[in-house]
Amino acid sequence: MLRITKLPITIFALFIIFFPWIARQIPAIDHYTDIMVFAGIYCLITIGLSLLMGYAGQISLGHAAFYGIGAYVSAILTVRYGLNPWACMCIGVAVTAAVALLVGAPSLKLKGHYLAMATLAFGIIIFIIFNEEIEWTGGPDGMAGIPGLSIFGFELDSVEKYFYLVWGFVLAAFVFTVNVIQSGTGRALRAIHASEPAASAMGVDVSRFKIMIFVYSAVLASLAGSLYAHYLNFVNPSTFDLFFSIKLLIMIALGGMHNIWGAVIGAGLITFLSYEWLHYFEEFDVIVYGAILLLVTIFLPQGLAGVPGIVKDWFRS
Amino acid sequence: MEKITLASQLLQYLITGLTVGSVYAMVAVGFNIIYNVTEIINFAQGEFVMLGGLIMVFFHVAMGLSLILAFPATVILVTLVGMLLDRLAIRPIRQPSVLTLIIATIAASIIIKGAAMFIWGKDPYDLPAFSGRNPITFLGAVIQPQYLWVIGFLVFVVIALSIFFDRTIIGKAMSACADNADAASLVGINVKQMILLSFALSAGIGAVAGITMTPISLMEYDRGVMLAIKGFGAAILGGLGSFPGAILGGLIIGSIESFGAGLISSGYKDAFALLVLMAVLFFKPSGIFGDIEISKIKRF
Amino acid sequence: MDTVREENVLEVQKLVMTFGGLMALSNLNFQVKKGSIKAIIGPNGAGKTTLFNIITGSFPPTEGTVKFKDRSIQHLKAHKIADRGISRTFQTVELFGNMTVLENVMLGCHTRVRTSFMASGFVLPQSRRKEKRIRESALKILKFIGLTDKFKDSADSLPLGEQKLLEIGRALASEPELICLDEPAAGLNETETHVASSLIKAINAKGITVLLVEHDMKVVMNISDEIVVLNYGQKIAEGPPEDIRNNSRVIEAYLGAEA
Amino acid sequence: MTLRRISIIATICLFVVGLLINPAQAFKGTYKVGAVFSVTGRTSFLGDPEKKTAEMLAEQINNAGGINGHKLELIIYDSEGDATKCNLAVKKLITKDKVCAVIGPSLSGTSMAVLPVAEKNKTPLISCAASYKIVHNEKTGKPYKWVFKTPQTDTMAVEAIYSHLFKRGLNKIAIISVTSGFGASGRGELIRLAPTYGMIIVADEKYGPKDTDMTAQLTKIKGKAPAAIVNWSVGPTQVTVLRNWRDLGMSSIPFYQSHGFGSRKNIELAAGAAEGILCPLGSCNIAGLLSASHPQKDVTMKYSKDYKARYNEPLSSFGGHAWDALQMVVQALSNVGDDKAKIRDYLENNIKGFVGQHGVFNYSLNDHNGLTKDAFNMVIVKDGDWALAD
Repeated sequence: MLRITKLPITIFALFIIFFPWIARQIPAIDHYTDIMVFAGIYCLITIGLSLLMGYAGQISLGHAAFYGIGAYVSAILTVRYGLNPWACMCIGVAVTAAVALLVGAPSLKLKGHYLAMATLAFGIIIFIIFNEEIEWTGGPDGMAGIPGLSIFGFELDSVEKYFYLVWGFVLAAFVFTVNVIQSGTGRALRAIHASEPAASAMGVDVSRFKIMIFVYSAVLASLAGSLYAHYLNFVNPSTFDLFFSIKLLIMIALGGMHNIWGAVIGAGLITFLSYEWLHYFEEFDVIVYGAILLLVTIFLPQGLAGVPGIVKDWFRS
Repeated sequence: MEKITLASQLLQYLITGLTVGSVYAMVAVGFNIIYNVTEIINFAQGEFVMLGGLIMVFFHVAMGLSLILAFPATVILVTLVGMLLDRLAIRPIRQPSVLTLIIATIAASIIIKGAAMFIWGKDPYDLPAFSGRNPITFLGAVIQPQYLWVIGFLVFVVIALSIFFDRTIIGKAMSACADNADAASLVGINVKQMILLSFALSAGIGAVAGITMTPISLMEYDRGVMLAIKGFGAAILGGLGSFPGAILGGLIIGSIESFGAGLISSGYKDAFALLVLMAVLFFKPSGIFGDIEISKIKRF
Repeated sequence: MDTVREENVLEVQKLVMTFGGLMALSNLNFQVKKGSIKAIIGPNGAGKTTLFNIITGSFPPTEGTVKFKDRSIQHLKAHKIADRGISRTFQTVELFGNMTVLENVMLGCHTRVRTSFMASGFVLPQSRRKEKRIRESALKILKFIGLTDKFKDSADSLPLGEQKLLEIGRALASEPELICLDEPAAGLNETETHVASSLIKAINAKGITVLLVEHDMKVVMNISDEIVVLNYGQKIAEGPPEDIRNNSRVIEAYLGAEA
Repeated sequence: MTLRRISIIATICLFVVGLLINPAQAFKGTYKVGAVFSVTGRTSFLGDPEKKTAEMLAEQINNAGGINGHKLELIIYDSEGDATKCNLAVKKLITKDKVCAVIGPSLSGTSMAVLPVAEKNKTPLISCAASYKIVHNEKTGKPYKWVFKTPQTDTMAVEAIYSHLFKRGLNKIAIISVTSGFGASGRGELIRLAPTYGMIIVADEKYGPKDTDMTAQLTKIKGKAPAAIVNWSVGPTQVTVLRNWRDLGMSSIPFYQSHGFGSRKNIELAAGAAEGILCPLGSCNIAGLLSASHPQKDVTMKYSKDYKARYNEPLSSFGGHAWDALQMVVQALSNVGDDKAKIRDYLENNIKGFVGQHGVFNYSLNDHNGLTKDAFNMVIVKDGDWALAD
């Protein structure tokens, strides 16, 4: 029931490859490529989060922090020490993995509300650190002058080039994650979600798996953060606040938690809603988010990714 | 201006901490009432506090209702909002799991916040202090009369709740639901009504917290989130479900913030409280008063 | 090789378990012979499930040791004990309802065949080969427990009898030396009970030691080689079925409990 | 709130009607100018008056026949105070809408986030945010080529406050600031400039932008017995600080607010606690108080009158930053047309003695802000209103 077939992935990849070209043909949407860059960055985070929340059943309200750590490590090391951006990205991943391990090991022993609180508190503490350590992070004003990325001297200086870079990362992460889901690891994760005692009685090291997935999702968030920092050439703390963690939750819930496609759909949809389609509602767009989240929770517990299944069932009966 | 002594400073931190902590404690008690009956953590709890403050401003300042009338009117209105929350956001959920319920209450809190912004705008509002603003000096520390109102109302809420749960039939019925919902429904208790009641009750308590804190710190539409986090922290610190724990947790978090800001670093004020909370979670996950096995039997 | 010691696959020595002052097990001793079927019976609240939980590592005992193949295991976590070769089922069925019948059994193979996170993410050939092997052996087990034609169904959708069988099948998939069955016949009708009993016998015939907790006396008397009777956390009798049937203390305990 | 809505709808209707009645106004072509403000979100108190001001000006200019016969088309996007959104909006303005210059954003953070975009696309940008970092490239020590800004920097506000303190002979001060971009930047300047004015900072306290109580921080300050307190924040927290300050019986210590205090609403909310508070304000806040000979008297009076008439709400000083930015672009457009590079050069070389709402601007190669500390007037709250402090 959870087989993820190759065909949709191929269609998805083709869509990504041709997207900038299509956007260029239609003047009304030619800036969509730019928005898609951010959609891709968020997608990278939600893919990991979907594995953590949907498959392994562990809640996290602190992933904005990992996103921020990635971004700030990239920013600080390039701006203050002049390191190579790619090296910074790797260091960011290492730092994030270490932090995730440190926080995850004790946190993931907790369940339900306690885990939610621990990750929430962690996220806020990291946010405060971004604000307070002015000498390192530039404080609330943020840090400017972060260099862009280049590959072998080829500068990724246009929106389209960066688009392909980001979505290349997304596709790689997506395929990797799908493989994990369809392997013994994925099975073990779903087993943990269904019944921890039974999973451990079958020899699944529950806490090790939970921590592993927590670290994996944190690493993806960190990569996304680095990509963000090098694209915008600027970071400031408010990008990584609590509301961003909640927005990630909205993305996943809207897309559908139990399906990896949900992560992609949710991230894409919410990005376009917030950067383009909800301007009409001005600041009241938060009400729209709230309403989406509530309606989806009540009427569409499987999220948008569950709609095809519902339609199929409906036709069958 | 004469320098105040360290002892007076410490006393001042304590007074401030206890006042702020009382508000957190009331939020935490609200969390627990709902949690005990339903095992739901209502992330919209902070919004009740915000609504309490703003609706009170509307009744008392804008409509000119006297304090005696505006106070109950506000509490009743917020209570209704609490009941609506249960009926519209919680009860319709078909597959309740911890995760979906957390998401649903977060969604509700976003909607309530947005609605408040729509009605009141983003400006903060002021409420006159209940009994003037002439500070009382006590051993070199300054106490605003309103501080006493806040702490006083916490005490009142505690006493009223313990009478409610121990002496009244409805209160006992609610406790029964909390201990074993199936058994309760077997003996004829309407569990759904008890859940509704728990939302009403905790919304009412939130309103009281909001009304009493507004004269000190003003009130605007987006206060709820931070209050909810602190209140939730207090509830967890004390042990989810334990009322004495909630009060102690609230007062501890308030005091850590106040002493942390005064003695160590004001920038990291919020971080201190959360760090202590995380430490407690990591080393004694059931909280100060909580016990995973018997947490649900805890009462006043 | 010490053949005398080798005979006992499991040894429980001086086991004590208290919950907040409540004594659930006190000074319990018994052994399980290799290749035998041993049943633990006793009235409700006698401490049977607690004993199971300790043996399979859900929580450590307050005092005492549990030895599996001569090595203490009472301090090990559940998944480590599973690695050592003890597998179990649960009193209230704990299947992975979100997975298919086949996947449930495949998960049971977890202790034997493992793929690393990275290997599975990059679909290395070794991980693909392992996956294929797991699938094949899971299908064999489904055939053994008679659920082959339902391999695609969701585990939740099975009737209770088949869920119980599936849980046993899942436990078998780890190729254990000792399998602990917690009330395998509870809630089953007569035919289902019969199927379950013969399955347990078939398992035993493969050389797997069986430890079971069961209320259905017919099943117990029918299949077990030896029986331990618990009451209020204490062993009141031990021996072959015919001895237990006539033991006065056992009769008293049961009558006292059920009167 | 609803009043604002109604007024927006009314103006839109009026505008539409106006277009219908007078469709024959012939323009030679349009000059496109982009704008990004935080019109909504937490910092809407900045962006909202900026947007209103810019719209009002554009309308006035077009009604008067445009710029040399060219219609001024103002395209405004809302950044919501979010760096990512702001970055997207500016890119959209430059690449899709093809504007010749951008005014805004409203915040230092969002401005920093779009600097590289303006530089890369060679488009002049006049920021409406305070931080000096916007027009100061730390690597070269010079301004960024394409970026200008209109608001006084925190440096100037700090200098105005320190000069005033110095004049009064107060030098032992306590600073307290909010942990937002505005507060952090002001705090940095307060600390940096203290030695220059002989100030000794005895306490350096902070609070969060959503904090509800600063009693602990003020108690600590009280313990240090400073001669004056300087608070740096915007929004509701600066009122809460004041109320706590009064509640703790610290009224005898002079209290200075930053230039963020420039709204009468704050005086009201302080419920009497604001009496005697000092703060530096730009001229447009206090147009009525300026002497007739003050160079900015006329422009500020006109702006303040027009704004009140148009929007039926009191003027906020932040709108003045947008006024200054847009008027400079308009002046450049009328002199050199809509070539981006020419506009930039014009701004750098020809904005001399430009009389704006917040001061008299003189841009140059090394100064893309063009103001001095004289752009601030020290103001005191007296009887619930502003008065010039001596």
